[in-house]
Amino acid sequence: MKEVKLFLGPQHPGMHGNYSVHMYVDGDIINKARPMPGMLHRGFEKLMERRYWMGNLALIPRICVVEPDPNEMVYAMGIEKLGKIEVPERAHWIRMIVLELARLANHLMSIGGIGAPVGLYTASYWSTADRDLLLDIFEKITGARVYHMYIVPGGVRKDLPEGIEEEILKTIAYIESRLPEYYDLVMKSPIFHDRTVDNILLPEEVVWELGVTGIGMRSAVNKEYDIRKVKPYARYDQVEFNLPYAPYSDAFTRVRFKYIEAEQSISIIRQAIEKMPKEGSVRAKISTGNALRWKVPAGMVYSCIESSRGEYGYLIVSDGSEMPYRIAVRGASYPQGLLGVEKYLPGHRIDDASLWMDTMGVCAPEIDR
Amino acid sequence: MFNIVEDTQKTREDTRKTWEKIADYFRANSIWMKWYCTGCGAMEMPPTMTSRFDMEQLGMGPMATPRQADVLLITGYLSAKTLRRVIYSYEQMQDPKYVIGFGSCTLNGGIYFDSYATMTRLDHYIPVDLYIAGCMPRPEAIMNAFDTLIAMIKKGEAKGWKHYQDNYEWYNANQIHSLKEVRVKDEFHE
Amino acid sequence: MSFDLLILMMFAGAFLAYLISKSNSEAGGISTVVISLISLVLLLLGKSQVGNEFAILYMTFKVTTIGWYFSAVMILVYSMTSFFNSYWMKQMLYPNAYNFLYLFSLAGTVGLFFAADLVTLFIFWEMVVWSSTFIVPLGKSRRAAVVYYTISSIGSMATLYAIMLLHAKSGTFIISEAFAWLATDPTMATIVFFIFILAGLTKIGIFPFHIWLPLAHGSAPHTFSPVLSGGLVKMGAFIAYMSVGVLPAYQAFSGSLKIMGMPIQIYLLMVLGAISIVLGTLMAIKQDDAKKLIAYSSVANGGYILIGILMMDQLSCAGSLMHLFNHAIASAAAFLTIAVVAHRTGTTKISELGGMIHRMPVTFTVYLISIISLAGIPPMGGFVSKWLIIQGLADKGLLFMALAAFFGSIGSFLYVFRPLAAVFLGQLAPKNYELEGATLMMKIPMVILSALIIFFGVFPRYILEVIGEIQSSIGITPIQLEGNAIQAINGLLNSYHVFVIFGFGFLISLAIFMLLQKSRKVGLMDTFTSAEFIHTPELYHYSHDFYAPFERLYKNHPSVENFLVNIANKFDELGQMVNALFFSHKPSITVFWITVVTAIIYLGGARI
Amino acid sequence: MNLMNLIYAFGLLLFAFVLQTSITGINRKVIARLQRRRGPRWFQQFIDIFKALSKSSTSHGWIFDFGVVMALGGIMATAMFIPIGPLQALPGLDNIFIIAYVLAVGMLGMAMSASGSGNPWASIGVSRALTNMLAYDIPFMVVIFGLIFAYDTSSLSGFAAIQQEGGILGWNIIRFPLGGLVAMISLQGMLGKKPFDSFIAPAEIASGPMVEYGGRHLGMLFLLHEFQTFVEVSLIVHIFFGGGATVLEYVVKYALIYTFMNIVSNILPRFKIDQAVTFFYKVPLALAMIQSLLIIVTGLGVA
Amino acid sequence: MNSMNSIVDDLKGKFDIINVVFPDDMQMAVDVDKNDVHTVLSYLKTIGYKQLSLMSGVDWIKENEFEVVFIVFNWDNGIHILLRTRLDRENPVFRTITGIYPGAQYYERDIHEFFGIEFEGNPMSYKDLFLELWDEMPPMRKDFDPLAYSQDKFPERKYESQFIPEVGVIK
Repeated sequence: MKEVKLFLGPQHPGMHGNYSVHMYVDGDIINKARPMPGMLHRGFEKLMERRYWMGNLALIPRICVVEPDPNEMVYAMGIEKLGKIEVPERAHWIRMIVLELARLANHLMSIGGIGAPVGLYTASYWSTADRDLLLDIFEKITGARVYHMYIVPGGVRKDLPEGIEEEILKTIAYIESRLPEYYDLVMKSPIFHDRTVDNILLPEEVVWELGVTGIGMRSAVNKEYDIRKVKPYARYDQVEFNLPYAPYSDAFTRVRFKYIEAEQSISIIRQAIEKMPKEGSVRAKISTGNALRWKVPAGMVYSCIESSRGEYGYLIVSDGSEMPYRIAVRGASYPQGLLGVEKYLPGHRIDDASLWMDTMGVCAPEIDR
Repeated sequence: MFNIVEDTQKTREDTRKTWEKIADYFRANSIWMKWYCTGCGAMEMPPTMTSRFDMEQLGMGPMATPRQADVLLITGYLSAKTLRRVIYSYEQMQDPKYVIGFGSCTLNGGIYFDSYATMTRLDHYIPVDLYIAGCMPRPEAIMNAFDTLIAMIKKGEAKGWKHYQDNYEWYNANQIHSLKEVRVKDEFHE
Repeated sequence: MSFDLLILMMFAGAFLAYLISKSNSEAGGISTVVISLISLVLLLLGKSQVGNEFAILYMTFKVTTIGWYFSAVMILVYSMTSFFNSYWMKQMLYPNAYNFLYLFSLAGTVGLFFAADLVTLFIFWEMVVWSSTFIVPLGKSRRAAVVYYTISSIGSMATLYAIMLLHAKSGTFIISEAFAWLATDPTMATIVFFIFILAGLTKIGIFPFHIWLPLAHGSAPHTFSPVLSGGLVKMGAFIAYMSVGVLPAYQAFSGSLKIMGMPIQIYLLMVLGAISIVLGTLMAIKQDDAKKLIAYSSVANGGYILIGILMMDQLSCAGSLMHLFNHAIASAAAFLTIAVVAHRTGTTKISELGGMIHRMPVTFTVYLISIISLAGIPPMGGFVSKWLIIQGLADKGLLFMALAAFFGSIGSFLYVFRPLAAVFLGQLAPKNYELEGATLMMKIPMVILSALIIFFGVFPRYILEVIGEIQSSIGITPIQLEGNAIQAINGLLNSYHVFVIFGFGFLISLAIFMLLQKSRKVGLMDTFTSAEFIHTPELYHYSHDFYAPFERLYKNHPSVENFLVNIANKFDELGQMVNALFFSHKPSITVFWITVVTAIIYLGGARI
Repeated sequence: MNLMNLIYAFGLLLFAFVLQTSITGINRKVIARLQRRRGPRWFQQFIDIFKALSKSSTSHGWIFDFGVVMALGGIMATAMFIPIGPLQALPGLDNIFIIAYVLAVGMLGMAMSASGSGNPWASIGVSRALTNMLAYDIPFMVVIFGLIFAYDTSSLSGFAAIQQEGGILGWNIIRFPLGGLVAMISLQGMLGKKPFDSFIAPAEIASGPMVEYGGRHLGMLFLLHEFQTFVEVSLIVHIFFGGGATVLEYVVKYALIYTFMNIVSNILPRFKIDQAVTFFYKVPLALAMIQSLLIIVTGLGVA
Repeated sequence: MNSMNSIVDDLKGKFDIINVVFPDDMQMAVDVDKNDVHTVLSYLKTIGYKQLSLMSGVDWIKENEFEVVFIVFNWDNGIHILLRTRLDRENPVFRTITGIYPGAQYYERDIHEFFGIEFEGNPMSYKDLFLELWDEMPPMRKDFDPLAYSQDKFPERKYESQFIPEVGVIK
């Protein structure tokens, strides 16, 4: 037979998450690839219709375990738009800090995670341990390491604890000092160059064809296309940050952008801690009576934010009852994870398949929902 | 004459038991895991594996394929689609093999108790030696569980794999009931 | 029986086989077995006749050790392969002709090896060339026969020219006298040496004459490929040996420029040998046809043999002569196993096969043993001979040859492993579940050959003693043997001890294996598939483009084939241009050219 | 050679196993420190091997079993040829070429067994492993060729003896620094450590040849790997670092070299297989040719 | 808001728009007939709405209708347009938009799987994607009860009696 059919995932060490790609390989070139999602399908959209608006707060972060906070944020934003709820000023800033911390944690994870497909495990060991310091901060702020359920409609669940600002500053300073070390270890390695430079390209027309967003898009179209810039939410319009963009997107560029974005996140957190109102309410009163029985006005709204992988959005439909009528989730990696794999993974080598999945930012749970 | 045969059998049985005990010491102190990242629990595995919690100090390490592994970590909810593959993987592992179920989802369905896609009870389909409660279990809990598993293996209590062999019909009937076919043969997606 | 009768008997046998095949082709196939086996026995028993001289008609012969040695190799390969003949009779267009030519070419080679004068040599050479030329097209392709004949005739013409030249200068046809005369005339010696060895190069398939090997081996009948590769190619080695050893090349070239202590004439040829090793290895790695793959490996091994013979010293020459035997039986065995596979499945394409071990375990084992020898891994014969060649090179410090030798020997792991992994191991395609293995008749020669491979790997002295005699006969120090140990300048090789240690290690390992818990047998499809289920079993075997990343590195290399094809195309174009210019459909153009030519002749005829 | 030799060889084999396995265990600890963690106990590697041997296993046919046995047998036979410092069980058989080629028996057995499992990942891994071998062995062999020409010996103990005459300055790594460098790079390839470990890359081909092994097969593979490492590192110790006048000296050199290789391996990503081939044929092969030509033509560095 | 109004005017001038609402200041929802969807989408794509952010369905069981929502986004002015159309619930057939937005390929497959809406011209959309061996009605329909399905298929743990007593639970 000219071809051999190989399975990348669901239980392959090269695949992050429970996701499968069937590859038809000739020699070492992938001729045909078929994504096989659904291993993580839990029927979220259905479950959300069966829970109260407030009850869903426990459910939504679990859609994407890698970066749960954007889920909370889009959900809260959507309800605030439907219910025309004004969020207190301080809550906006706290949300921004939490979101950027989450982005930083996620970038750290993938900065180290790039070590797995290229075999540089030391990077993963270091960065995952450093990321844990951020989780400690989350634990202090929200009481949980991963699923925070912190950003709620109308603000945040509770105010920041005493003295957390200093701790955040200390931790991000430490992480900032570690970033160059990772950069030296990973990005300056000539072997890493050999593997990633001019490899796994993402041309601009592919970006538009698939609908790729986030780092992939910015590195290909040479524009600062970021929801935080294009339609700022929270208080992103009041902090200064510059996102990297480039006209040529190869694996190396996309990994490098993660470093720059991590630095930008650190800078945003610093500015936010400096600029945020030091006190004030953090949660608007949204209902009278039983919060669980709270009804959201009827309507349909699409709310979206920039997650670390791109545009993350919810289409929220309410019929005015105690439960959502329909919520549809736009996972940020849906385009590249399905159609991208089918159309643009072929032509690459099996050596690069894992790297492809990694640098394109394919995240299984948000595709499967 | 008859007695001698019986005696030899008895000594053989004794030797086998002694060997098993020695082997159990090795098995307890070197647990290779196949970390099937089925769900959320997978997120707390990297911290457990890496520098901060460093589970290699317990003699544990990740392995690439189920054939090489001793313990199968089911790190969270299982959709029907994944469950088929988990059973397949479990059957490919070599005896003695252990299973740890992570989080409430494997225990009783957790937050997905009413989902049409996920199963609610893992020990219905494969034998589970240990559950870790919580959503999701923290690295400390995971390390704690590994400690417990080690103790269980040393005492010879982790016999789930034997249970599976002995009660295969029961497990298989449950699998068939929930999944219709365990080993899917059609090409669904192409 | 004296050898003149042997040769005559073999010719008679050829005609007998023809007659038997006329009535029953399969019986004819079996008759080739009988006749070649009888010849083999007679030859082996006649070792004592070395030194005898005899004549048939005007042709003179002399029984030499080297001739006996080569004849033994040749008849061994022929007789072993002949067991397969009867299975292919149905597929042949002319089975009786095949049987006839098969034995005829065998008789021709034996005559060639014993020839005492150059004319006899040439006559028998032509007999072999012609008979094999007619066998090759009985397989798949006629083009292969054309290429084979063209390259062979280059050799033939060169030989003829050298013989005539030599006769004109020295006035004799007797080999020993003519060559001895050459030692006095270095210029003449160089010319004759090059022309004469050209025939050898074409036959061994040394670069740039290697192109016929894969074509002819790949498309000859499956039963003839082992003979071509294991036997007929060795005729070239014989000629090379004649040109370097019998023609005292080192003596004649003692005054010429030296590179690393080697005369430049010899060094140049060694470079060709080195190129052949590298080229053969690289090409073999990328072949998809198992037969072509082994054919290219013959090119590479031909390079080793040539380098060793050219060294003409104690170690390398012995290594080379031994390698010739090892390669002959190993590659014959490998070809035979492929023939079995081809007989059962009808294809030799590696990418169409797989998992044959589950249907033909004996064939697999034979292939395994033969490739261990081909790749030069102990304890098989190939290791001893390659070791000797490399020791010789190390002694002289011939770095570039050694580089090629290392490349060839490690590269050979790659190419011999490919059919092993993709044809015999791996997944058995569903359509082959009910396949049958080799028949008893096929197993006999394969088992004998593998037994020989192992035997001479463990006890190389039995063959090296003969080689020692050959070396003494041309006046170089014979290889030193101490019991089973081979004493080289840089070290000692006791392959019997290596074998014992290996066996000891194997026993320990086996003991560990047996003491532990018994394994559970599982099906081939029950493998790690990343937990996915296999839907298409026929797609679950990795065989095509086995070394794809490596092959890609030299995908766009220059090749002799392309060069020749280009030249042919250019000639074709030239012809077409002439055709278009002078013989156009329009008469006016023809008239024009006639006018021009006439005018030129008229105007300038006197000066031209 | 008699029975005593074999028993002696078996004793050395056991010593080699304990030595290499302990050093592997200690190295796991060293690497753990490099990665800022505590790491396993130093004897973890023993536990791992015995554990694997104690488990049940599955077999994909006789060649799957036979290949493993042949591989381990071949490698153990190779290990018996290796002198440990002054201890040598089989004098006269420590010829480099014999060792290099008997080592290939193990490789072949392993490759055969892996392909015999019928798993395409394994076949891809094997194809990469063989390509890798073609890459690292040529420069190494060229250097060795030069050294053999220089010293007229190809036995390991012979090399060690010659170097020990000159003290530290007599070591070949000092006399032939280019060749030593090439040999160290090749050793990295032989050991299958990063950056030359694409044949077992878990993220690409799910640990390649090892993919189907479990239980005793895997345990024997681990044993094999320990012996193989022992043979390969020993080659370098003997040829370039003067072997060992005493066992202790030998063990120290051995441990240091192995640890050094391991640390290097843990701060590098891995090459793709064709990049590895290109690399070996560009830099180390050129250096090796220069070194050997220097030896053969000028005799530079030869005592 | 100005730019949004101009877009609305533009659309209204060119197409038969049923209704326009503004859920948010950078967002508008446009209802069109199902036959107009393709022309409107093509037009939107030419004026800069190059990205299909999301395509999804809503089951309006009371009206006995499916609603298909196309969310397109213009990165240059940051406006999301929610283009909505209604289909008959009994015979939910729609024409594929993969010719306009190739990225819709898998969204259509997704919707087909979860709602049972058929997309003509997209043969791939008829195949399963997330679910395997699914034997019920498309699960996102409002009349599908996941709890009942789950209880039928996946027996729940009964806490009174443990089947396997030796299972330990870490609290």
